[in-house]
Amino acid sequence: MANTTIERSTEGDIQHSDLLDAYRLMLLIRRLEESVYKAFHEAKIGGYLHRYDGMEALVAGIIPQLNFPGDYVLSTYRDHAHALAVGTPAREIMAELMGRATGCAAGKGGSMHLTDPERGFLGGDGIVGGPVPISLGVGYALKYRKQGGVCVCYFGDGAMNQGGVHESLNMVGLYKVPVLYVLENNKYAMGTSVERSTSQPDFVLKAKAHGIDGELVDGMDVLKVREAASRALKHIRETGEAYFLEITCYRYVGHGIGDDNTKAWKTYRDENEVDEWRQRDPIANLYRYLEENNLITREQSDKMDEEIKAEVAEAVRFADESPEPPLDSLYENVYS
Amino acid sequence: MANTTIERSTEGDIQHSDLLDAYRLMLLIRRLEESVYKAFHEAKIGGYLHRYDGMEALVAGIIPQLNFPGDYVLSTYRDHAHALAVGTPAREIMAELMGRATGCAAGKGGSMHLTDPERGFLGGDGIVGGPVPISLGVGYALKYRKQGGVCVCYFGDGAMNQGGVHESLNMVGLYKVPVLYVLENNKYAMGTSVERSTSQPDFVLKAKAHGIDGELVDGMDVLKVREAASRALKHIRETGEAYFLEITCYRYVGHGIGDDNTKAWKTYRDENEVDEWRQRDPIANLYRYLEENNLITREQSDKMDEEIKAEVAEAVRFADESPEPPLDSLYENVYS
Amino acid sequence: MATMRYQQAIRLAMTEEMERDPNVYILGEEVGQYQGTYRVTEGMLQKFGPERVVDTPISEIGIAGMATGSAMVGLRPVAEFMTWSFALEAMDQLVNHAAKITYMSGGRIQCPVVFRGPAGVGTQLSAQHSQSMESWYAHTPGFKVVMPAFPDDAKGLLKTAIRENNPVIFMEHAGLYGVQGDVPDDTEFLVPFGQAKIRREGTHCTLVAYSRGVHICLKAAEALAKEGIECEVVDLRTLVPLDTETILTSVRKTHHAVVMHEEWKNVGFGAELSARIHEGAFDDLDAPVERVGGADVPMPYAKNLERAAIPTDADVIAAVKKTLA
Amino acid sequence: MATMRYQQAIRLAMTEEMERDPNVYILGEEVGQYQGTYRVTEGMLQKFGPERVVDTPISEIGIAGMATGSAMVGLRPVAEFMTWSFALEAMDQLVNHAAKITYMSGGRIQCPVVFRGPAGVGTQLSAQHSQSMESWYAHTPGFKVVMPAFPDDAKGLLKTAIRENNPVIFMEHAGLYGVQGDVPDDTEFLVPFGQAKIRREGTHCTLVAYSRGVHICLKAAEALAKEGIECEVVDLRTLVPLDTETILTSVRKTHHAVVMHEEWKNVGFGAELSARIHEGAFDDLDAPVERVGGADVPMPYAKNLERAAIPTDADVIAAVKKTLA
Ligand SMILES: Cc1ncc(C[n+]2csc(CCOP(=O)(O)OP(=O)(O)O)c2C)c(N)n1
Ligand SMILES: Cc1ncc(C[n+]2csc(CCOP(=O)(O)OP(=O)(O)O)c2C)c(N)n1
Ligand SMILES: [Mg+2]
Ligand SMILES: [Mg+2]
Repeated sequence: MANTTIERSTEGDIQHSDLLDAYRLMLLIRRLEESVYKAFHEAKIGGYLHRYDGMEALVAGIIPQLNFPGDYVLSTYRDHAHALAVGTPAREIMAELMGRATGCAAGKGGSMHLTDPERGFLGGDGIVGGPVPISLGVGYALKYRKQGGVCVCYFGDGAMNQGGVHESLNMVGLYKVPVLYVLENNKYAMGTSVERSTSQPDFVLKAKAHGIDGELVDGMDVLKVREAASRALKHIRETGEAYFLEITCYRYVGHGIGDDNTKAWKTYRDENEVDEWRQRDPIANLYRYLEENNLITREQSDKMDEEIKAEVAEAVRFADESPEPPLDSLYENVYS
Repeated sequence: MANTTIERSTEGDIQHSDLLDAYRLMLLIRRLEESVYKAFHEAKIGGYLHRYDGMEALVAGIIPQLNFPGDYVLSTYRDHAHALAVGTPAREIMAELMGRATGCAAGKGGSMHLTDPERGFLGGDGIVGGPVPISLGVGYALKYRKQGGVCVCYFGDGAMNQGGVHESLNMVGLYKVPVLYVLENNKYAMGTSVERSTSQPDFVLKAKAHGIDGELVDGMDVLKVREAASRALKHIRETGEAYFLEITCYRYVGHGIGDDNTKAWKTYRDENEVDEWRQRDPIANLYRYLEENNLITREQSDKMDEEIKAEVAEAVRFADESPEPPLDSLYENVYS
Repeated sequence: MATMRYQQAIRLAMTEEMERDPNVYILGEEVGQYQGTYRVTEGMLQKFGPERVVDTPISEIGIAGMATGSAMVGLRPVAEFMTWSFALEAMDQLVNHAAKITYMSGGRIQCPVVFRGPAGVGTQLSAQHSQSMESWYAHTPGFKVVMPAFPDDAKGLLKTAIRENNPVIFMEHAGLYGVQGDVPDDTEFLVPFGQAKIRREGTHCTLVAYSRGVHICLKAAEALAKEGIECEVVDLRTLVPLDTETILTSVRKTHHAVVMHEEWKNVGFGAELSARIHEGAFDDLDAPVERVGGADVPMPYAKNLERAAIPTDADVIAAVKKTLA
Repeated sequence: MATMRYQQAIRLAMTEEMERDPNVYILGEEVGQYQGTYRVTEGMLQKFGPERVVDTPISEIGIAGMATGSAMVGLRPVAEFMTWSFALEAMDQLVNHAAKITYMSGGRIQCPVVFRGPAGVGTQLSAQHSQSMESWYAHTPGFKVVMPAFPDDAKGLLKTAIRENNPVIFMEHAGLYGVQGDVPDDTEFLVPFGQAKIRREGTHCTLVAYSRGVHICLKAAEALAKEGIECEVVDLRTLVPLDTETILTSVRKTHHAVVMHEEWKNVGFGAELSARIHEGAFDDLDAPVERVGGADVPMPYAKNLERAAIPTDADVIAAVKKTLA
């Protein structure tokens, strides 16, 4: 890949509290996903389920820098982390995953369609590449309204092979609309590696071919993500033009709950590879940094973790006790 | 545009007879289009109609270098020239345009769907971008069969904004299949200039972003086209890999018969622009070259032109006298 | 009241709504500088400027996504497909996004978008450009489907569509653009969805149609009247919501029905109409409902074949006579 | 004869045809190295190598075009859509290319391609992944549409599909992949298109279904038999060509019919069945044909809502009782 990653800056405008918040958010994401996994295997959750473990920095390094209301986020079916980051309570997420009336999409969306428009989250999307054409529209609306605001659109490396993504990037470049693209390059689309799905794996070049500038970022380091995003967002807010971040990361778990075991993995990746990436864990990484800089102690971290676990457990309890959607809601919301 | 055009070589392996053949073919294309225009206005032809006037070199510089059977050609709705170049008799083309049973698609296809598979022409296509996914399949079949052969796929500058084109180019790059892409960059898609439809107008870079190498060629000079295509075809036949030619040219007439007058033109281009390009006419260009090199005289050219006009007139007569398709053929060919 | 063409009525509806509501904008291929492929949007770029009249590349997925995404955050886009045939490129954005976002979000996101453009058959455009597929859209929950037959409805229904908080499939017929009619000047002239209109009263047979089919049925009805057969012609105007009651009321009176459309007959919208009429008025029917539809073939180019593929007033007359026989 | 699952029968059909004819190859997302999303193609990459078992990027337009283009020059591709929902991305290549090329070329180009994959509803996959749209494909001239209900048919119909010189839409049901059945070993075991199969004889009411609907109807028929109501269950197997005669023959005997499918009811394939039965057996019917179909809503995620949206044997039983009342 032709692009070089940015160097870690010496702090700059990142506040200590931001770093602690990012740490807390990443931990919350991890714990929620773990508990979601458990709930699935207790048959409390159905359908498809895609976890974000290992990719937390892509959300924690970016979404907290946004302003709601005003900015917007779009994501894929791998969307629990994005909802948490905009501030959707864990219990509304868990209730949605369990198909309850109290879920953030009233039980109608499920894991792939978490939604929280009041908090700027326009939803997950079960269609690979699907959010990108939508981001063009959201960005266009922001430009049209002339009240500022940025749309951050997440999508996967596999999605870059969808035609609609290319149509939309070209139009985004043409109309100059304020979208930050975050390509979650976790190396695989289900069981297909980037090398086996694209003939030219420099995704930033693909964006540039559509007139959108961008760069490659190391997504195992939330500070790097944060810094790149900060610059990108500043650029977008100042110029109104889109920017493209290809962020490398790794999904520790299977693509979805269906291949969440090493047997399925073996068809496409080596367990050593997973272990190697786990060595670079973004949460552990940030912990080390915080400790080195005397911003956190093991005890504080453990305490935070306990609080988070309690929050997640309470979310499960809340969802468990919530009612199913009323049957007559079946025919509601087909139309507004 | 970052790419430079190739220099005209000093002859090389181009035979004099090839040049005369190219001249004859370009003249035939021009005369056929003129007569098609006339026939349309006599209400002998219906539907949409897209002429190739000014773009003749893109066909005459490439298709005569192919081998049939073995190689294949795919084109857009602007396809009369391509059919002529593979050797479809003018009368079968004219009969198709007039919706006759003797047409090359039995009267069912019309102008946008000329077809001559026995001669390697797999047809025009009414859908912008449509031939490109098909070319991936044709190329794949050639690779699969391991008997050589190249597929030449023509498409327009406007088509480069279709998602399916990008999906297919990526796959062509990935599987390494023998396709020569010819981007007919005639500056406009209907009334939309390249500048207004793409955010980044270097089409070769777009191909490269999908791992396909390519170059920019001056399409007003058939010798340059021929030379670039010759090298590209050699490369494809040797390596099995695709190549991309962006060929600049200009459509003298309206997009289709619907805007074939200067009133419609004025919404998107200046008459001077048309005149300027006409100064660089590929047929006149080649004539000058042939004359300078003592390969043709004005008399010979005039005589050739008379023969061609007679051929085209005979095609019109043939079509005129041909029967309409039998009514019970309506339900034939829905299935093989 | 002013006399104008169907095509002008559509332009008027868009113009009025854009003047009324700054959130309304239009987008599509050649809608601006080129003045519209069928001149529907003529003059609108000059009037409203390039931010509200957006020329797009030939990127139907992008167009559909741009419209849908901007509607999700409160704009009211009217997206033109140069013809509905090209909407095939955008089917995922239309069906899996625009039509479903409100439901998937538990009602938290609205999607007030209109997709419009010409459909229809009849000028030798051959297979890839001659089709309408209204039955596909009507099959998909989440869409409202509108197919006006006359200029006044074109205006009033499009204005209603633009004010709708749901995605609307607004299918025009290229063959009707030149049809003249009286159109109310009233900027609040709105035609409600889900109300069919009796275009002609009659007692012997009910003809159910929409879009150009209404004109064909009216022509057939006139010819039949000369033979003493009085047909009632129901113009559906909207396929979703469907005014089943008006159809059934008519059939209960006439005891015979012919349903008619230009799209392919097999699994076309006429099948739904036939099923509903049989379900709702079985005991009132003296004969099964007859269906008239397009030939189940890709549209041929040759003039004689194309003519044979498209249903005509003669086909409607034959169907009426068959059901009355 | 061997007992195997529906999913294995599909694999067997592809394997046999690939062994028989070197022009047959398969392509799709995750069909090779990953061994198939639903394990339908398990082991095939190892057996036939990467040129004949082609893993593709997530590019449905590319997949459809690759299959169509290679079929136009004589290969016999079997393209898998990971689910039929994703075929929405490829609708232009499917409908405006694969289905029409033979006609547009005046019969000069054949297009022997099979598009296959799972469709269907029922495991909380929510709105974007739970739908089948067989009515769309059946509406489009040029396609043959196949929807097997049992393992033996899955094998025999897929083999016929692969030998067909026309594009075939072969829709499997993810909910049937585990269904066991006896499947002939014969490598020449071909099930012809256009021949429905009576799965159960009966005299009181005809049930017409396909795919998983057949199982639901059989279950309903058994329950009804306990009450003395004998239903005849017609398994269509192919929607295009449609065996109207077998349906009508049955209805002429039973005088009652219920048609059933899982796709949305409105403008679904059941409408066509209803229309045809009324048209062909109006005088034999004692009551109008009843339709049972999916709720006309995007599929909800919550288990209870999803259950309510999908037609069941109870719905079929209620419809039978209604038509017999
Ligand atoms: C259009 C479409 N095709 C196929 C699928 C099935 N599918 C769901 S996720 C996925 C892999 C996507 O990979 P990537 O974009 O890299 O995102 P990741 O899952 O790695 O986050 C596939 C093939 C789909 N949902 N949509
Ligand atoms: C998918 C699709 N969208 C729109 C059209 C209508 N259309 C036909 S030709 C054309 C312009 C194409 O321009 P270009 O690709 O540059 O080719 P050119 O006509 O200049 O040869 C358009 C918009 C179409 N046929 N297909
Ligand atoms: Mg990925
Ligand atoms: Mg062009």
